Amino acid sequence: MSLFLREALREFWRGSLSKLGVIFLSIVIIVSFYTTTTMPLDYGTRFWSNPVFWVNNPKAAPPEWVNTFVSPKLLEHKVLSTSLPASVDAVEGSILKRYSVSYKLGVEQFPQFFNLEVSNLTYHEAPPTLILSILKPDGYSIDLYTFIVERPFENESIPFIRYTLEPKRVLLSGEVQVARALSNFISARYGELLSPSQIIDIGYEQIIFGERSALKSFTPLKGTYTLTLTLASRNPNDNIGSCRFILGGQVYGLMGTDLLGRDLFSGLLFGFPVALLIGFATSVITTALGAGLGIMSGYIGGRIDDLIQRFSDIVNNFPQLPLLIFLTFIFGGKLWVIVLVLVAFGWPGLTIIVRSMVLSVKGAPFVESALAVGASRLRIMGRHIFPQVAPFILSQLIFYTPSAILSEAALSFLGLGDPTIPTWGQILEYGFRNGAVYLGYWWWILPPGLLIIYSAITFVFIAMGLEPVVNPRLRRWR
Amino acid sequence: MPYLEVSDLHLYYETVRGIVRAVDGVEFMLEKGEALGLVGESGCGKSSTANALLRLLPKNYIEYRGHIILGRHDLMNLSDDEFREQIRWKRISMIFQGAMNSLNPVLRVGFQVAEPLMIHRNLNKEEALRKASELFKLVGLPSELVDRYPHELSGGMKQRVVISMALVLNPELIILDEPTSALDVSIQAQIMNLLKTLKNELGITMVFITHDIALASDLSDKVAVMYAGQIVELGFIEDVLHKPLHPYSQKLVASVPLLKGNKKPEFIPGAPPDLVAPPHGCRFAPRCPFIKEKCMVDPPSSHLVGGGYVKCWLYE
Amino acid sequence: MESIIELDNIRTHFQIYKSLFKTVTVKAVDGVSLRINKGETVSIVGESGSGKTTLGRTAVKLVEPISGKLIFEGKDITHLRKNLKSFRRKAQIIFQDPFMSLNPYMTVSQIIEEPLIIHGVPREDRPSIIERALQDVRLMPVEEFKMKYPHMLSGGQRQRVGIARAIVLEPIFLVADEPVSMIDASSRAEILLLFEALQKKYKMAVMYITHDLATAKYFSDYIAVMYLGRIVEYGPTLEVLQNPIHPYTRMLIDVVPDLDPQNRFIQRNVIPGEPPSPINPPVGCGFKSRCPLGGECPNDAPQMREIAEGHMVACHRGW
Amino acid sequence: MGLGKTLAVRGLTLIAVLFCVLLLTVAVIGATGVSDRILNAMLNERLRGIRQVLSTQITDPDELNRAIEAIEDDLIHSYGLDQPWYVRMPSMLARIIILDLGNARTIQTFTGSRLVSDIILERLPNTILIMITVLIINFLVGLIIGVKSATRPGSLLDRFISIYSSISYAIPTWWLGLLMILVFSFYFRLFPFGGMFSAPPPTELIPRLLDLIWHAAMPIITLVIALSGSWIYITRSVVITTAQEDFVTVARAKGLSERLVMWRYIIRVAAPPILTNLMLGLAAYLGGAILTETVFSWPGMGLLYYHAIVSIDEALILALTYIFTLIYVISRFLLEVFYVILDPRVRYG
Repeated sequence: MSLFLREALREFWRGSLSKLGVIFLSIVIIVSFYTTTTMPLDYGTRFWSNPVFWVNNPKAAPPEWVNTFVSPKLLEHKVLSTSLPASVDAVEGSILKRYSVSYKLGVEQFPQFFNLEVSNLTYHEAPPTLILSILKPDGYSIDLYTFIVERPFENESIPFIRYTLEPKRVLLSGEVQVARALSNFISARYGELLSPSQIIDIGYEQIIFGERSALKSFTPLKGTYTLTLTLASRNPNDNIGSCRFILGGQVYGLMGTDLLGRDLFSGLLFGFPVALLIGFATSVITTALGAGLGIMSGYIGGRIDDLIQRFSDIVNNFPQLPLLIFLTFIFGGKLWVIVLVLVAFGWPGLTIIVRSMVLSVKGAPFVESALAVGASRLRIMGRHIFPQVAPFILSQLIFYTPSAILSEAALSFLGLGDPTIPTWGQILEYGFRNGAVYLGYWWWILPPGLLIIYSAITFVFIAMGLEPVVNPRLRRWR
Repeated sequence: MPYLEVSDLHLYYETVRGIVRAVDGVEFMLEKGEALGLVGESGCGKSSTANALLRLLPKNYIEYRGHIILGRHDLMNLSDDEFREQIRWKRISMIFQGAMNSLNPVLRVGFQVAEPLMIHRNLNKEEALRKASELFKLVGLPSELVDRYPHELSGGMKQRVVISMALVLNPELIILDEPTSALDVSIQAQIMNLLKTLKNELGITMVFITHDIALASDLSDKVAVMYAGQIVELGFIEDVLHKPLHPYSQKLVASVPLLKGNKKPEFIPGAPPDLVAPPHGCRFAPRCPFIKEKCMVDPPSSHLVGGGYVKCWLYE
Repeated sequence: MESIIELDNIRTHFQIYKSLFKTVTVKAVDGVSLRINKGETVSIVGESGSGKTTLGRTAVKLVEPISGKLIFEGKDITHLRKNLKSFRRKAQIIFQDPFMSLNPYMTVSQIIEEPLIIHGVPREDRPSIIERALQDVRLMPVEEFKMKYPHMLSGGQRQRVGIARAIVLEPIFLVADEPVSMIDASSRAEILLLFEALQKKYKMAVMYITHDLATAKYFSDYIAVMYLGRIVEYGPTLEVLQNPIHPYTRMLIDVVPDLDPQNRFIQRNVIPGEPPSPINPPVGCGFKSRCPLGGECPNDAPQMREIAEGHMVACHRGW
Repeated sequence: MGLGKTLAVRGLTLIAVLFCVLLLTVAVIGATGVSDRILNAMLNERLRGIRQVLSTQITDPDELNRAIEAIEDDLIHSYGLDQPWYVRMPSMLARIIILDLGNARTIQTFTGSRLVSDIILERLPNTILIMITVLIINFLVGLIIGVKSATRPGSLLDRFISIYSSISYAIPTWWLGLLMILVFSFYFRLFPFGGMFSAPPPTELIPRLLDLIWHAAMPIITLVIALSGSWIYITRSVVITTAQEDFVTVARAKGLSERLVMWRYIIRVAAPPILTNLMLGLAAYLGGAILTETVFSWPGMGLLYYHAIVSIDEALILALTYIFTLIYVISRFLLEVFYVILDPRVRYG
């Protein structure tokens, strides 16, 4: 047997497709392993489907590397953070701690949005005030936003700590206060009076990061901006744990973002173990069930055979996709439901083939001669029949894997996927439903599809490599 | 001048293991109306010789040469299209091994018999089918069977259909490639009787290929014993059966179990050589009881004896 | 002589599913009585469809007869289900197809070892027994053949492995089901001679199933001619061949070509037509419709009658 | 005999399939309580209608309520809502078969009907149009290219076909559709993004037809590309296997031209197994059609399915599952008929 196995492996390894398949599979496994160890298992519910988590990301932004190909260059997404004050001043009994970062605008583009996040703020006496201001490259400065930290609760003990679990998040692009500040700035700078609604029309970012070129039109002002968050308080021990300035870009990360600003790279990464799980779980259960029933049906025969045969014949003639849709719809798109439904329709094909193989082997003279020698049923099954069908079953196991992956993707694409787990199919569904193809968001459409193909073709290649091992007629023995 | 003269016929083809020299310098001649029995073990190149005569070459062939002179013309000089249009079935037809596989399962047998008439003689379908049903009678089949499909006929009937198909254009030469090996003994005898009748009444020249030399004697005037791609002995049936010259022919004759008579059959120890790398000298040398030093080195040339020849160093 | 196996009026029928609602009965063996003594070979001669293979399988209990008795070494084993092992050890079968009768996933030594494992031969004794079996069938050098897989062997070599497996337990009864029909004519004699030597060595009772009267002549003591599930003629080999009574036997003898250059000038005496189907055999004598003797026969099935010492024939008219 | 009987047996098997699917769906919606929801929705609709009618006749609100309650009890009984689901099964089966499943939740026909049966009957021809076109194109493409590559095994075309077929097995049809839209509609502006006609649709016959073809082109091309790979490959292998049969050699020996040998002795004999594979692939065609319609907003049953899922319309999904099974079973049967005609051997079985 071991000699046989060695020969079979050599035969398998001879094909170039099998080598490619093995390399592809190793990559899938390594990435899946990396993903499951570095990403939380509840990534789907905790992060992926939680819009707040993605609020600082640009929406529907292509990947950063497109800048290699386009001109003019697109603005990159920037997250600037600091936790130490740049300067500390005492003015009229107040302590002013200034936390500042500098932001260099290098391209002719405006940032898409401007967010501020403050976390772990500690104070000891009166609630401090936070002031956000910006110093433009042309020397002008604007105080954009001011707010006072929530006062202590009853019975709260010193020190009072705020924004620990969730940071204080200010989406500046939506704040009316900012409009007022900008209106003031424009009248001071250009001597023009604009109402807050006119400011909103022009866009905050245009005014903050731009220069006026016409009455209501601004062009980007390149150069270095200094963003400062000032903590004004009574107590010198008051401080901010960290503050982050988010300047929304037009490109993001390795794979870009979707309409909710989700980082597609992380979603795509998480899809690897899921695809592997669905593919393997489905194909292993399906092959075990299908082959088991087939062997039983072929070997035991009689009424059980009749029953299994009729049943598998009927189920085999079911139109798969409509029933898959129906059942996942009724039972709800949970991962295990999808797997079970795929199993329910996948087994009969294998049962029918394995049964006929067992039947033909069962009548083969070498089985008859084992019978004539007095071999027990168990021995005949294990030693004579099973080895004949085992390679075929293995190759079917591998061949069924891509079809399970593809079926899950199709169900997900129809909106029947498991909402708690991001999969490539679901990413595509969300993209399709939000018009990604009509808007040309290629980075949202191509990578998930290519990954589905990649994972499926991995197994197709391996299955094709196994073909000469399984099918003795293709074997080149001598 | 013999009617059919084959000389220096070669057919090599390429496999993963190397070049198979299936037909390696075959030569024989035949008078009109004679039958030649081509006898040998399986894998000795009998069927390849038959296919080479009709230019039915495998896709992976790499060498096909020699002379096939039928009547006066060397068929090797014809182009593929000329050969197809002038020779195939019109002058040389063939009965293949295994009648069950020789018939197209989705066409009625009568049509398959009549088809060459429609193609080579431009007969219309009715006339051709009428001719086919006449032929059915000739080979001992009820003529209403023309409307049947192959799977509705028994093995013996199919073999008769195949024979009638070979006769349809009145060919001068019929090649029979183990025409009865898949049949039961009684059906085999029926078919052999039929072939004898056809040979005597129609005067067709035949090349009869079989592994059974006793069966060959049922039809052949001459026998050619083939071994490892070559004919090692050719002679009249009387001579070969009674006084085989080549040691291989002697063994082959001795291996036949006889129903009448009382000699125990013998066998030839060892196995025939691999046609990818046949022995250098005489190809039978490794199994030959009379082996001499010379046999291992030089291939024996044809030595003319009686009406034929033998390739053996014993007769130099 | 000591009788090894006796078949008494054995009938083996099969049900074949034609369609969902229709089954037909194939009367493969339909009333056969036969006895094989120690050290004797009985040839079962017949054409395809005569039931000879089924008879062989029935004799080694690979199929169950629907009626009749199977007596092995004096004991009725017709309905023996359990304790078959001791019978299996003593009765073996060799199959026609040398390519399908060996498990392609086992080496030669594993194939021959299997019967030893099943019948509890101690592990340490097995190598020498395997070696002896391989020597018996002349697969030498033994060490080289032991490790080979069936696909590495020629047809003749495979058949010898099959024989080695069958004789490794030293059976007293052996069924050889057309053991040489798929082997080249020139090596047939080799296998059959080997077979004969082994039979003598182990004093086996052999049922040699064949369609070839010529080999039957050399390798058997008795011949039984089967037609449509029944034995129509039985007797000592030479007696049957020299003095055939049944018209079917006569035809079988007539159609075998001998090495005679005059063959091509004579028409063989062959009965036209083909045997009827065993699904719906004719009533009475199965040969009635083709019989060259013609005339009227009674409608009942002809019984076996002894017409000479040990020579039986089932024919209403035959002599 | 033969022909009719063989077909009757096959037909019975397929009817059994249809019946089993129906039984399965009914049992599932019954056991999960979905059928209660569907029937209740139908009931409430009927009651609303009745209330409107009655309120014009009966003015006293108490009397009205009493009358309606009586009718409601009647209806509950007639819908079988007072009984467990397995007792209702036969009537539910009957409802599905005649598509009497009340109104769809949000979808309606172009004429405004919201009846499930009206909606489905309006969409059905559009789906069948796509499916049959693709089936025919693929059949021809598979035959022509498959045969061509089979005549030259190992050639460039042949190697391309085997790679193409393994890749096309791994490409989701619907994703290919998205890709096509992205490339040919968004970037090159060659084809419409979707739909069946331009808005407003041309009124004259010829422009209307051309408009239809323009719109149908991309879904059809997508399906052909996605499904033809394995199909060509199978055709190729069947043709290669058949070409090795002895009767092909016999045909050559008979002096037939290569062309005749190919058509009469290879393709004609290979046709039944090729057709068998077409039958086996039918489910893939149906599935492909469902998804492709969704991608290309082709107003057929597939798109309807998608909308029904998105708007969580149980009755419509149930009806569509049934109709898709029906389409599958009918097309399967038609192929069986072809098969029996093509292969004389199965006529006697």
